[in-house]
Amino acid sequence: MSAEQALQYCLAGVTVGSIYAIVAIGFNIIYNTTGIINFAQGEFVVLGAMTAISLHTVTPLPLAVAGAVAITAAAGGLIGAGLTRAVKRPTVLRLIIVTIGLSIVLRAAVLHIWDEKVRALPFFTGTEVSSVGFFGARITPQALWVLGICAVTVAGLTLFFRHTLTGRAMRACAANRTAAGLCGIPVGRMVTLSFTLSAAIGALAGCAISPVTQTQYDMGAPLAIKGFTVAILGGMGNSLAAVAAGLLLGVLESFSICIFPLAYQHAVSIAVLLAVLVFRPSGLFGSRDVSALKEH
Amino acid sequence: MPPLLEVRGLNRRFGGLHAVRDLEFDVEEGRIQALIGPNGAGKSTVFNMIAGALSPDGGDILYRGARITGRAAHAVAAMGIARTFQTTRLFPQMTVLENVQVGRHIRSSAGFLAGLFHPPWSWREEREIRRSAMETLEKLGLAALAGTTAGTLSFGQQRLAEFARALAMEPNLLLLDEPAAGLNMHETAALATLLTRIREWGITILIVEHDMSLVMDISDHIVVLNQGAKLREGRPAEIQRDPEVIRIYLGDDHA
Amino acid sequence: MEGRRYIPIVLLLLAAVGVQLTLSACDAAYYLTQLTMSLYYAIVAVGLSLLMGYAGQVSLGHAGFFAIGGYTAAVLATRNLAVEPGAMARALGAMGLLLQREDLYGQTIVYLSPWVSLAAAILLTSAVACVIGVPVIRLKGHYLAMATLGFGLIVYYTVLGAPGLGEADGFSDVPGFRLAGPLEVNGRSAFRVQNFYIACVLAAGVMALGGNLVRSRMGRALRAVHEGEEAAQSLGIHVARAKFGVFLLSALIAAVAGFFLTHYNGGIGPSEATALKSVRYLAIVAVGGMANLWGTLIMGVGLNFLSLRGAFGSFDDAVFGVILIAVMVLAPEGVFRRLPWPFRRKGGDDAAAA
Amino acid sequence: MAGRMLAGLLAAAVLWAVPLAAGQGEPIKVGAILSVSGPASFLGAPEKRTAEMLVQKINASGGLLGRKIQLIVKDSEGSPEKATSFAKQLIEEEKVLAIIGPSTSGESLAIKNLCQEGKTILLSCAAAEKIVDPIAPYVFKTPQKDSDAARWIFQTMREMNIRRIGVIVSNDGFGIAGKAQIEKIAPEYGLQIAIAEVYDKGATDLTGVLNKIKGQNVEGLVNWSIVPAQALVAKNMKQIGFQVPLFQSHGYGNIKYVQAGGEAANGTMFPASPILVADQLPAKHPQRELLLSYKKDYEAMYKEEASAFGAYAYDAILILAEAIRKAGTTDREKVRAAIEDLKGFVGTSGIFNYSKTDHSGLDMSAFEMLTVKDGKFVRLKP
Repeated sequence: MSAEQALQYCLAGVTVGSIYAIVAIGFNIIYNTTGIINFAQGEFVVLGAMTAISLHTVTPLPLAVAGAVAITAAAGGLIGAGLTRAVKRPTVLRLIIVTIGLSIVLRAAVLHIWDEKVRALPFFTGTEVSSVGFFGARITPQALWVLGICAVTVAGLTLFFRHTLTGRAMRACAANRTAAGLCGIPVGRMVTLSFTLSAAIGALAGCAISPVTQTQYDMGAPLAIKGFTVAILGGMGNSLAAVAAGLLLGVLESFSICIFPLAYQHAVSIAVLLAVLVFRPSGLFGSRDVSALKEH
Repeated sequence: MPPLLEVRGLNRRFGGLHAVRDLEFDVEEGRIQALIGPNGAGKSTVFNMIAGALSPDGGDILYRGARITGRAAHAVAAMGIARTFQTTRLFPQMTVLENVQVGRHIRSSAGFLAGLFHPPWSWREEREIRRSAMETLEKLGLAALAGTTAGTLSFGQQRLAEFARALAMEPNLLLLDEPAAGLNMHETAALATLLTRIREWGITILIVEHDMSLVMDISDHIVVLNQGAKLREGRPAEIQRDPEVIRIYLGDDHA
Repeated sequence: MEGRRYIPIVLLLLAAVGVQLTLSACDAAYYLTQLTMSLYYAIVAVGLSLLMGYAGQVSLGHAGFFAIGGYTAAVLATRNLAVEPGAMARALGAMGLLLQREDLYGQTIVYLSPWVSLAAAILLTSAVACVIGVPVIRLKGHYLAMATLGFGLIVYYTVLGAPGLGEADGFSDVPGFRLAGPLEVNGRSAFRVQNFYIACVLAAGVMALGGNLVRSRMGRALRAVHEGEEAAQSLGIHVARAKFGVFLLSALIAAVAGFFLTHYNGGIGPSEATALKSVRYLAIVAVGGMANLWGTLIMGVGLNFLSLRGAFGSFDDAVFGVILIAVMVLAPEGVFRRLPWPFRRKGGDDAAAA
Repeated sequence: MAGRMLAGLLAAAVLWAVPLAAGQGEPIKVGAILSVSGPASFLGAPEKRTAEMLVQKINASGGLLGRKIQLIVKDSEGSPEKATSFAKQLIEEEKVLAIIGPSTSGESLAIKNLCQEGKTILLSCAAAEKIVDPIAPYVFKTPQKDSDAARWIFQTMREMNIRRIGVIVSNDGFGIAGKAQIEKIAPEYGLQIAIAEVYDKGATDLTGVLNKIKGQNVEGLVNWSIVPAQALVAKNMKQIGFQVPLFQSHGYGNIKYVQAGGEAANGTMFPASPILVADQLPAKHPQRELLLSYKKDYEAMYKEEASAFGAYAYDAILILAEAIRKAGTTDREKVRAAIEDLKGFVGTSGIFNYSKTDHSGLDMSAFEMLTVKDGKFVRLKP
C-alpha cells in the first residue's frame, strides 16, 4: 500500500467518521439530562434533512437549513419529551421501549409525508465532483463542513453545559433527578429542552451529511446504530470523546476493508462495540484520562 | 472450637478515605453482638464486607475458621449468613409468602430443568418450601399477610417480613443493618423481644445499630468503632461506663 | 392438585380444536396458514417474556436466535449430499441419518435428517448463547439493550454477507420435516390442518414449561432478581447464573420456533434477522403484559395473524411502533390486567411488570 | 366427521374445476406482492403505482373478456416470510389467476414453488435468473436477464480495450445475482476481475472501497446495484480522483440516481431498456409508442418521472392481459400456455418471446447501451 493510498484510507475514514460523530453528539445531550438513550435520534436526523430538502425548493440553502433545524427541534422536543414524560414509573426498560416505538413511528411518518425516494441537499460548497487535495489524497469539502459543524457544536455545548445556569440545571437532572427537583429545577422542562436541543442537533447533522450520504426515509436506524456505537466507544455523555471515537471508528472501518471483505464491515465494527461494552463499559476514553474534558 | 466469625486485620479505602483500618474482632456463637460507633465510623463498610457486598483491600474474614474474604454475596449467603438491609429490600411486587419462599432458596435445589419439567420430587420440595415459609411467617405473626403484595405493607410490617425472609434461610449468623431505624417505641420493644427469641433459636446475631438503649438491652457483646478502627470492645455494662466511648459519642465535655 | 396447573393448557388445545373445526366447517381453513405462522412467532415472544418480563432483562436481539435456528434448518436441509458425497456423508448415510427427496424439477436430493439438524440447531444456539450471553448478561439497562441489539445485527450482517448462507436471497426449497408417520412440518395446503395442530402442541408445550418455570423455585428467583438484584444475592441466588439460564432458555425457544417455521415456510431470508423483527417480539411482550405468558401468547398470535394477512398494509411496522408507545404510556402492565381464573398466575397477573 | 371432510373436499374440487367462469361479470382477480415499503421500496413503490394505473386504464377501456380486473396489492416489505404468507393467501383464499411481483429475488424464489403447486401464474418483477432456471411452468419474469446486461457491458469494454476490471455490487438480491453472472461471463470476454467487493445496501460513503479498487490498477469499474447507494459510486470516484470508465447495471435505470450523482454521473455507461430514452428513439422503433404512452400516463398521474422499475410491473400486467385475451378464457392452464406462446410481444422492457424453455422472454436486444451526458440519459451510439 502506497503512502498516498494509506492517506486516502484515512481521509475516507474521516469522512465516514465525521458523520458518525455528528450523529453521536445528539445522543449525548439527552443522555446527559435524562440518563436515557434516545433510540429515535436517527429519525431526527432524517426528519431534519427531509424538511430542509423540501424548504430548499422555495428558499436559499442557509434559510432552509435554519428552518429545518427549527421545525425538527420543535417537533422532536414536543413529541419526544411529551412521550417520555407521559410514561408512568419511568424505568430504563420502559423509556427504551418508548423511544424505540417513537423511532418506528417517525420513520413511518417520514415515509408517508414524503415518500420512499432518495433525496439530497446540494453541497454547501462546491459540487459533487469537487475535492480538496491533501498530500496527494483527496476529501470532499462537505466532510470538512461536517467536521467544522461537529467542532462548533461540541464547543457550544461545552460552554452551555459548563457556564450557563440552564446547562448546569440540565446536568443536575441527570446526576440526580429527585435532588434536582427538590432544588427547584423544573425537571420536566429540562427534559423537554434536552429533547429539543438534541433534535436540533440531529437536524443540523442531517442537513450537513445529506449531500454526502443522500437522505432516504429508512436511513435513520442504521445511522443511529453507528451513532450510539460511537457514543459508547467515547463513553456515554462525553461529546468531545464521541467525536474522537467517531473518527477513530471511521478510520478503523476504512482500514478494515484492507483485511476483511467489505460485506463484513458492519459486523466487524459492531463486534468492536460488543467488546467495548463488555470489557470497558466506560468507553475507550472513559475513566480518568479524558474525564476532565467531559461536559460534567 | 474457633469463634463463628473472625475479622482479622481488615482494611478498606475509598479513594483517599481510609474507611476501615486494621480491624479485628470475633463473633462468638450464640451471642447477640453489636457493632456501634458514630456516623462515618465504618460500621456499614464492615457489615457489607462481611456480607460479600464489598471486597476488602486487605485482611481476612473467617467463618467457622474458613476464609470467606472477598467471596460473592450469594456464596456468603449460601454458607448460612443471612442479612437485612438498612432500608428494607423486599421484592415489592411479590407477595409476602413469595418473598419468604425466595428465602428458602439456599435450602432447596430445584434448578431450571426441574422448574421447567416439574418432576414429582420437585412437588415435594415445593410443598416443603411452602410449608416452612408459612411456618416462619407464623412464628413472626405474619401468617395473615401471606397473600399480600409486599410493596403495600406498612413500614414496620415490611421490616418484619424482611426478617422472616432472612430467617427462612435458617442461617447460623444473622447480620442486621440498623433494624430499629424508623421504628416507633412499641415496634422497637417488639424488635428487642424478637431478637432475643431469635438468639434462643440458636442463631447468632451481628447487629449494626444507632439506638443505644436497644443495643445495651439486648447485646451480649459490643464492638465500638471510631474512624474506621476499633476503639473498645466488651460487655454492655463496660462499654456504657467507658470514658472514651462517652467522649466520641457525646463530645469532650462529658468525658 | 398438581395437575390443576395444566388445565389452561388443555383449554388451549381444546380451543385449537374448536378453531380448526369452525374454520373448516366455514370453508375458511386457509386462515390456519397464518395462524400457524403466528403461533411460531408467538412462541418466540413467550420465550422473550420469560427473559424480559420475569427476569427483567431486555433483549433486542431475539430475531438473531430465531434466525440461527431457521438458518441451521435451511442450510442443512438444502445441502445436496448426492452431488459429491464425502466420507462424512457416507458415514451419516450408514447411520440412517440421510433422507432422499425429489424436488419439483425432478432433481434427486439427499439431505440430512431434520432431526439431526434440530440437534445441531440446539447445540449451535447454546454455543452462541454462551459466547454472547455469559459476558453480556452482566450488563444492565441501556448497555444490555445495546449489546443484544449489536448481537442481532451481527447475525443479520453475517447471513446477509456470507455466500454459504444465501446472502440477500436467503433460502427457498427447504423440504418438510417428517416428525413421525404422516405428521410433517410442511407448508403445503394438504398439510395445513395437521400443521396448525403441530404448532399448537409446540406452543402448548412451551406454555406448560414456561408456566411451570415461573411457579418454581427458579421462577421466583428470577422475579427476585428483577425486583432487587442485591437482595436476591443476599438470599443466596447466583444472579449471573440465573440470568444466563433464562437467557439461554429463551434463546433456545426462539431457535426452535425458527427451526420449525423455516420448515413450514419452506425457506428463510435475512428479513427474519433484522432489528425490527426483534423489536416486534419486544412489542408483543410489552402489550401482552411483560410478565404474562398467556397475554403474550394471545397478543403474539393476534398481532402476527393480522400482520401476516396484510391487515396493516404499509403501516405494518408503524402499528408495532404505536403499540410500543401506547402500552408504555397508557397501560404499562399490558392490556390484560386480569385474566380469568385458569390462566391467572399465582401471585397476581400484574405483578412483576417492568 | 369423515363425511363432512369429504363434502368439503368435493366442494373444493368443484370450485377448482370451474375457475371463476361462473358469473360473466365477475372480476378477474389478480394479486400483486410488492415491496411498497421497507428496504426495497424504491422498486415496489413505483411498481405498485404503475400496476394500479394500468389496471385502472384497462378497466376504463372495458376490461378483459368483458370483465374487470380486480388487483389485490399486498405490501411485503421485502420479507420472504410475508411474501410466502401473502402468496398462500392469494392462491388459496382469493384464488387469484396470477400474481404480479414480488419485487425482490429472495421473495420471488420463496414463492416460486407455491405458485407452481397452486397453479397460479407468477410474473416476477425481480431480475435474478434463478427465478426461471430451473423452469417452473407457471413462473415467468419480466425484467431483462442479468447475463444479457453483463454481456452488453463486457462487449462495450472489449471495444474500449479494457482488460482488467474491478467489480462492486450491493448486498441485496439484485447485487449478488449480478455478481454471480459477472464472474461467470467475464472469462468469455477475456476480462480479468482484479477485485470484487460487496457493499451494504444502506452505505453512506464508498470512498474506502473505491480506494481499495483504485490500488488494484483496474482499467474499468462495474457497479452492479439497484439501491440508491449506487449514486455514491460516481461521486466518490471523482472525489478521490479515481479516473477509469464507470459501468453501471440496468439497475441504474432511474434518473434520480443521475441527479444524485450530479456532474459526477456524466460519462457513466450502462445497459438499459429504451424507456429511459423513449423520446430519443427513432420514429420507427417498435417500442417508441408504448414507452411514450406509459411515460405520459405515469408522469401525468403521479407527477414523477417513470423509471425502469415501474416498467417491470407494467410489462407483467400487459403480458397477462394479452395472454388472457389470446386464450379467450381465464382458465389457468390456457392462460399460462398463452404466455408461453407469446412471440414478438412489445413491452416496455423489450420485445418478449417466451417459450417452453425460456420464461424470461427477453434477450440481448432488450438492452441498449446508454450513457449520461449533461445529467440526461442518451444512447451511447445513437
